[in-house]
Amino acid sequence: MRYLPLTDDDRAAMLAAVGARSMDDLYAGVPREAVLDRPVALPAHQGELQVERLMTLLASCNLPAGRTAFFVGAGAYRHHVPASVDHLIQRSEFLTTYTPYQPEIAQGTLQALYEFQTQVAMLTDMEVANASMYDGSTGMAEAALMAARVTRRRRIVLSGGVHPHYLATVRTACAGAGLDIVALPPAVDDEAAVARAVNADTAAVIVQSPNVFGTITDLRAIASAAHGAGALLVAGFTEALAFGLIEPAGAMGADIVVGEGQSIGNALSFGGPYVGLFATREKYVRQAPGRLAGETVDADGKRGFVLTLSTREQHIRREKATSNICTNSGLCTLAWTAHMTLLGAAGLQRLAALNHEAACDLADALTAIDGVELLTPRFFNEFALALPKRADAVVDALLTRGVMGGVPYHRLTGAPGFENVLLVCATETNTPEDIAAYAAALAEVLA
Amino acid sequence: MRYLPLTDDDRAAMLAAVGARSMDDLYAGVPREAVLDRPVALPAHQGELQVERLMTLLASCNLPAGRTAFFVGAGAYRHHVPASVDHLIQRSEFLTTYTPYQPEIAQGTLQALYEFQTQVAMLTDMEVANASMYDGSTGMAEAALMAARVTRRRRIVLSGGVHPHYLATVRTACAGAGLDIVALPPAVDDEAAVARAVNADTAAVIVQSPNVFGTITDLRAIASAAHGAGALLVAGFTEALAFGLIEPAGAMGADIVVGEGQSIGNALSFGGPYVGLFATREKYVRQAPGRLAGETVDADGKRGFVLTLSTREQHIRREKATSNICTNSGLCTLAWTAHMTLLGAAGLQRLAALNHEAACDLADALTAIDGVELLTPRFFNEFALALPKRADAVVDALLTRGVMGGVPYHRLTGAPGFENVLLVCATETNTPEDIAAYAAALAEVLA
Amino acid sequence: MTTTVSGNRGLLQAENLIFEIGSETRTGVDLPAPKGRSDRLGGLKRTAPLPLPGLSEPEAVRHYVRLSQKNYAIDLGFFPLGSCTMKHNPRLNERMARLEGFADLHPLQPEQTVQGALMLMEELSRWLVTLTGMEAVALSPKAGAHGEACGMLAIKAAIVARGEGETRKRVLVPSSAHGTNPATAAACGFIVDEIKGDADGRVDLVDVTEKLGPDVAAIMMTNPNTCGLFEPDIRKIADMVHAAGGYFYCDGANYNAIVGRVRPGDLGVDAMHINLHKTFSTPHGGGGPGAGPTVLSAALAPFAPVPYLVRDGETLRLVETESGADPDARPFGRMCAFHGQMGMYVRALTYMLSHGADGLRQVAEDAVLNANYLLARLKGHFGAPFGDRPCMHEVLLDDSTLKPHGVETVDLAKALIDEGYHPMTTYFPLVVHGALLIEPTETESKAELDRFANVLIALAERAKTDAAHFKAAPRLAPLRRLDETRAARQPKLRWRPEEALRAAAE
Amino acid sequence: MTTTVSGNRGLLQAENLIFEIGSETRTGVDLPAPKGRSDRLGGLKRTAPLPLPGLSEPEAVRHYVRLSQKNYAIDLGFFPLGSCTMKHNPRLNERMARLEGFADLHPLQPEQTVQGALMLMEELSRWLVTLTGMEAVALSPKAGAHGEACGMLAIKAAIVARGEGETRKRVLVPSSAHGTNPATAAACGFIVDEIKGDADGRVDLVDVTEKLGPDVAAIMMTNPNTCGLFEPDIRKIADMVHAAGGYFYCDGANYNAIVGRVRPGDLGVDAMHINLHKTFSTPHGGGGPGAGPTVLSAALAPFAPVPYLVRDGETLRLVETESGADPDARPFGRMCAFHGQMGMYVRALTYMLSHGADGLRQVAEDAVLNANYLLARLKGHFGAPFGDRPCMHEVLLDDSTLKPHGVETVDLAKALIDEGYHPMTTYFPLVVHGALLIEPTETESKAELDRFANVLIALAERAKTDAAHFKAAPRLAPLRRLDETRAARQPKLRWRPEEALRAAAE
Ligand SMILES: Cc1ncc(COP(=O)(O)O)c(C=O)c1O
Ligand SMILES: Cc1ncc(COP(=O)(O)O)c(C=O)c1O
Repeated sequence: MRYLPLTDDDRAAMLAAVGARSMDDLYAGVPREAVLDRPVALPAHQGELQVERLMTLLASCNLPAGRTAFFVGAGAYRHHVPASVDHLIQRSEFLTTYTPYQPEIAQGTLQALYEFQTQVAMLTDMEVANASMYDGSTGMAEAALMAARVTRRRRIVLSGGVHPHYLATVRTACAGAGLDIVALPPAVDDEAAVARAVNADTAAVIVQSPNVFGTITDLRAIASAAHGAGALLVAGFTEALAFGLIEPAGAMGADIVVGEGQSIGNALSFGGPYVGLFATREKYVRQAPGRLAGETVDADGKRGFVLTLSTREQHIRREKATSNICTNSGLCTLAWTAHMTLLGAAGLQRLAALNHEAACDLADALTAIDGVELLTPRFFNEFALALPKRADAVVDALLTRGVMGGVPYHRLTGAPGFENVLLVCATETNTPEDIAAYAAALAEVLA
Repeated sequence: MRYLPLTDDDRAAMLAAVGARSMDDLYAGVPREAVLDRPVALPAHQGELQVERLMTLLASCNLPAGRTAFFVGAGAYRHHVPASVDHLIQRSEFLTTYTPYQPEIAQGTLQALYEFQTQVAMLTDMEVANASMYDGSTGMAEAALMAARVTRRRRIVLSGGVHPHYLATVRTACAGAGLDIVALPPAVDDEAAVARAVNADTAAVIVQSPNVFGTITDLRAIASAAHGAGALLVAGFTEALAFGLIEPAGAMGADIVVGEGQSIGNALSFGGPYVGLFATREKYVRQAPGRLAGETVDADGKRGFVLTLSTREQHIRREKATSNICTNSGLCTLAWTAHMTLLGAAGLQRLAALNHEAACDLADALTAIDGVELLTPRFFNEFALALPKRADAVVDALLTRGVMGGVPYHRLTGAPGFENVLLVCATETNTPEDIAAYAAALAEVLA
Repeated sequence: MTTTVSGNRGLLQAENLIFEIGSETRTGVDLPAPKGRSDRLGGLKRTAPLPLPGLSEPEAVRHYVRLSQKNYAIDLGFFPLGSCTMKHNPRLNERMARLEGFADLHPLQPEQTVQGALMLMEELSRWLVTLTGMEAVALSPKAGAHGEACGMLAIKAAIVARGEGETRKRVLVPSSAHGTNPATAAACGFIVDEIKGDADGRVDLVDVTEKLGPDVAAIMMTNPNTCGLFEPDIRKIADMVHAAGGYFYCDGANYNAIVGRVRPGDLGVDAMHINLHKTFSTPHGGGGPGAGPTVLSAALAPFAPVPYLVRDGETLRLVETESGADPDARPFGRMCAFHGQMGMYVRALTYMLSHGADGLRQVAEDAVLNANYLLARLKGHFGAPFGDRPCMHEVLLDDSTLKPHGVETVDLAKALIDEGYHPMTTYFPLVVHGALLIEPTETESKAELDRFANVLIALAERAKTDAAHFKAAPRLAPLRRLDETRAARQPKLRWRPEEALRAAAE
Repeated sequence: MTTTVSGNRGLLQAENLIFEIGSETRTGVDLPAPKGRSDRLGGLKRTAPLPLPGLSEPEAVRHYVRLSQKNYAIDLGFFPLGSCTMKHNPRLNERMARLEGFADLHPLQPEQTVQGALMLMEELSRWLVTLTGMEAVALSPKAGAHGEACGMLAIKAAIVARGEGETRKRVLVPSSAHGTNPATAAACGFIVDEIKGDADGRVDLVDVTEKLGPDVAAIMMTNPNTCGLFEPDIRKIADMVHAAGGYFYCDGANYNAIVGRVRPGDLGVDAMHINLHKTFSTPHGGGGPGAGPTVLSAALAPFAPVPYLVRDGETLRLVETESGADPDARPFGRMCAFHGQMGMYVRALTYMLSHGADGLRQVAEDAVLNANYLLARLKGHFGAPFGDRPCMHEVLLDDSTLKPHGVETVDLAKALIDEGYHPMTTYFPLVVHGALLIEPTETESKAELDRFANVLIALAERAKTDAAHFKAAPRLAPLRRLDETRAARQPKLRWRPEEALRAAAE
């Protein structure tokens, strides 16, 4: 067995050294009746070639995004990631190491995390950021819990533009913790309603911008409503790249900015692993969840980095911890920070502009078709369309024409309503030909 | 431009520091009329995404071996290479370094080369091996030249079983150097003829085993004929893996063993880069071409490795060098040695046995078809068939049935004769279904 | 000591922050110029500064390669970090995860285009359920702690379904538990009640008995436990908890010690997370990502969260919303957007297929054998609180033989760094003072274990006469001991542009 | 100095030979058992011992990762090895070379299944021919030296075709030439006649004039030459050689200084190899593989070796045998089995497309600018034999300012190692005593150049008072200075099983 260095001779010698006759002696502590005397009923070990064949067969039963004209977003985005990013994150020293508990031999990871935190803070225009959450949705749940701790209140208000999966995730976590969720009805643009929903019991107002419909929102009014009521404004986002072009939440009064970072550096990978970005104000940092890298010096006075403020965390504070998170999205943060470093402000802005232009071109092309209505008033690279038919049927029909046309909003809720609404996204990976193909196919399908 | 760190500001500052007004000042030494005043007529720079698209398009115009039932050999072999091998050779420290001229900071490369040399010597059962040639064919040419130096003779005899491409390569190199080539006519098995062709002018007798027809040969008689005449026996091989199962040339009296190492650790890659293995007797080592890593100690007495015996080489000896080779197959040797280390004797023997069994099964299945005759008397994983039709037409017909059936021998020579001979190979990557598919398709094609 | 002008030391390269070496105008990507068409941003164009530095590709590659060489890693040497299971991460797994058919797949593509991905999830579920002898598995949790939450929320849902939501709020958690256990219980709205350990390093049966009652929702136990021991009374405890109307959550972080030899389902477990990044070899990546699929008993299976997988004849589909759930399913909610850590599923299944049922059993055995071998070699030289009987996959030592000489756990750890080893887990579990928790895993050779044991024994000897050596360690690492107190007292969690100005002014 | 028990020093891991850590029974692969059917080996089953050691995958990965960390590399730092063009190797190139459609392609597949590969070769040829302004290119040579042989054999064939095969045997090679040039000429059966350099580091025009004659087959010149200078009289020399009935071979190793700015075809060149692993960024891999496509003038193009590419309307085919050649082609033979270094073609074309015509020109300019910048910063501190005028892509210094203090080129090189740099090329070209040949390439930033210059200047200062520092260098590398004399006097070129027995006995 190729991953096991011990030979049978080794095993015999070691058993002898241990003073055991057989492995059964070492498992003596296990109740007899629970010990299996043979392998379970699953296939036996196989060589690389055989396993590779099997996995390749499974992979071939999927239709990869890149083999179609691809316009699916709704919280995960297909972007080009430079080849060097994947090369770097596969370096043994990054890939096969653990959380940097021994900082003297983990400066690589720690410095990269410190750089990541700074980049996230800069991108969102916030003061500080943590070393990542599992993904955008769990990060949003953590933000709700954090707001409740900061405000010592229990009411969480969510905009109707929040991604339904995010809403469900927040709802689940908050219900577990005993908070009250006030979810506004699904709406493309509900800025005023959100502001109105804030009251003196409110711990947090959660808005997403861009939201699931692609809508981008001026958060200033909501921020002042929230702050006026003593609540925190939690600003989510579905697509981190947007901040290369749109005003970041941090510049509009958000107290916590949280969202999905996948679109920078990370593959679609059918939904995970992704990376949750989490930024907040310095004054709240001791209530923040997750790891934090910080600067310090070594015994010789040289600059170095460590994990810090760990008295917030489960391994020190146990049931009083700010979160139960332990393992986070380590390697995805590395991919994120490496990609962001390759982009820099200049590259990021250009990339964001290309995305926006592709989406504008797509919106023009699709809304030129009879019966197609654009619902999203302001957007970055994604928007919602009202179609004259059920969106799921349209998506299936488009697929037979080589186009993956987007996500039926109704798929995300399963609840009645919005059956004709299609969420559509374009990125720098879409060519003008893709867009023309989509428009042609949609015209056909709707004809 | 993503690979260029200088910004326009940098360039201006540096020109100023240099005291030049523009780049033209720095190119002042170039004759005016030879300076291009604009870029040549080729496309301008492109982003990764665009380049990747183009290259992927080109790649998609090929039919990869693994998408067919694949039986092509004749000097390059499709084997499974463990995933860890490709990971390791992509490590920056191996990939992006040069020939180890500064041994204190190149021990990684040097130790790996020393291990490689030892493994090659063990595999071929020879005393020493060098740090690689470009490939098997150029290695064979170097062996001929070396034999001429050692014996101070000029006549080189080649068996008719030598791969025609190798023969052409040897002929070209030897003609350049003024040696005489005696190439025996193409023959599946010409042991006796080879022995007879040796005379007192002969510098080297060159045999391949396995040869291009897959034939393996007992070299002992040829060795004594050669040694009796004061000539060297150069034993080539097409498939290094064979030595996991067959008697190595070193154990049968060869003076130089040289051949293609691709099948261990290296992808098919349409013919290159590959890795030439080159082993010889200790007493001839100062006439050997190419780099040699050797053991020594550092100033503290610690074991270390260096490139050695470089007085044989072009950078020291210039026109008196044993060869003009400089860059060799560095990274391919690393892939080779890493794969061989993963195999070990146990894995190598088993892998070789699997190859041989697949080839035997294939021979049984194909020779059961009317009119198909097995030409190769003894073989490892490859053999020649005589077909009742032209082999090139058969290969084309098989292809339409999803089978890549082998190499028409005639393709390799272009000369009249052997038009119906097909070279066929099987490896551990062929399943019983592949073999059955081949037999069924061939029966159909010949029916 | 040789000093250098450059700040480098031979191969070890000094490397500044990207903010100090990059610039806002430099970039490592080439992108076509935007056309400059009118925007649809509704006036929300960014006005905030965007001081993100860029690097050309050569500079960026060098930056991260240099940083990487300041890390320790499994691929570099022995990494016996107890509880973390730092085993070899096969490269085949990485290659499979990058197959276009897995990596370039959007979670919300039409289901007919992702049947291979769903088959993979089905197959992974089959392996997990069969190996553990449980009823079902919720794949989506994103790490162990997330899996704990999944299990505890399933328990909560079951209790609420029984109408005991307001009365059963207490969760028993042993003092030896990993911090995530109490943290999870609290985050799920439970009250944590700590139970003691006995002198043998196990859960105190008497304490459990006394604390059980009608308000107990669950017990959270780790098995094998964090002292590296199998809980011998586990079946009895499970029965007692069940009899009292509670559920048994098992922390499966140490499942690697028993995989293929013991099925948690046979021990009365109701829920258990499986860290794919421990038992099933997916890489830790410097802190993640992990994956924490959670197996559930028949009692809890109906409450599994969405999404979950359903087979309709030849095709598979995901139930993604609570309203879409089957009539007999009562999902307690959703753990995260999308379907969990697909990239880790691919790696874990690749590993399972590679090892097979026979190999996984051997994995457990070799892990246990390696640990016992180290225990045998080390127990004469270090305190070994429970060293009088076999351990499972971990050896728990302490610093009791070192302390009299002024050397404690942290000092030994730092001295190990100089010796080229990653330290073991230190000061955990909390139930042992100055704990040294060593987990060798099955992917270490006997030679590597012997070398490590020799070093530890030599250090134990040296400690008797040379505490200063330990206090000053590490000396050979990229940095000396770091001032963690200062980091926490004056937190500096990011670089700020002012630093550049200050540096320039100086 | 801190000593360790393990032999490791912090992150730097001691690592024995595979023969010392592996065993013949261990393996890192899992293969199905052979069926045991009767063989067809005709009695030639191996009887010789096969003492090849195997390692499990974890041990093997660790072995090579540990070794790798003992290497310097471009990705780690500045690698100014003159003449070797250690520029950044883009990762996109690596990814493209691994596309299934390129990597999993057999050289002898039916031609209709490899049209993409042939198109790639055609496109690469178009770029090379257009950039150099030449008539044709022979792609197959496997490295620079192999390309030299290709060019010289084409020249030989052309001469033979003219019936002068027996009379034109002399080849003029400047004393500053790279060793491969005379070695190649000799290997091709020519007589090497060395021509002098002039005081300005260039080929001595007078000497060339004198040595030209009816027996001269060719001149082999490097341009820009190995002193880092453009040969100003190159066109004149070409014309003189042509007038004398000879051919002009240009060593293109330094083509990176002029790519996109000067076309060798405009200089009268008849043949020139192009090291794809220099100008076109394919990785050096610790010594190879390289690729040496050789461009040819109209006079030599008919003699290009097989295989060569022919387009028949929509399809491409390879002419693989001399008998298959077109009537107007007179291939001189074959350089190697198959079609050359396809893996390198993919990388090089990827690089060309990335940079484009504009970018390649910029590459040359930045390489030249970087070199001149270093020259400007360093010439006051080191001997700079030709430092009074601009250089091309390389700076040639010498140790004349160090020697009086007892420090020479090799000592400076070793001191640079401690400072974290790979030394420059030393003692080459031979025409300058104690040469220090620095090639920064275009992929270094100004900051990196400044840091390097600062270190060199500081070392030049230190040399004045502290020769001992240099003589004892390196101190911070994995090993101290190695005894190369001993290695050559008592060559030990392999490990032998006896060593294990001896070690065991001790
Ligand atoms: C015993 C135990 N429980 C739970 C966890 C938490 O798992 P994760 O880090 O995957 O969230 C760990 C991780 O170290 C652990 O060791
Ligand atoms: C000037 C010069 N010519 C020729 C060569 C030989 O090229 P290769 O190593 O690719 O065979 C080199 C390589 O360093 C060189 O620098």
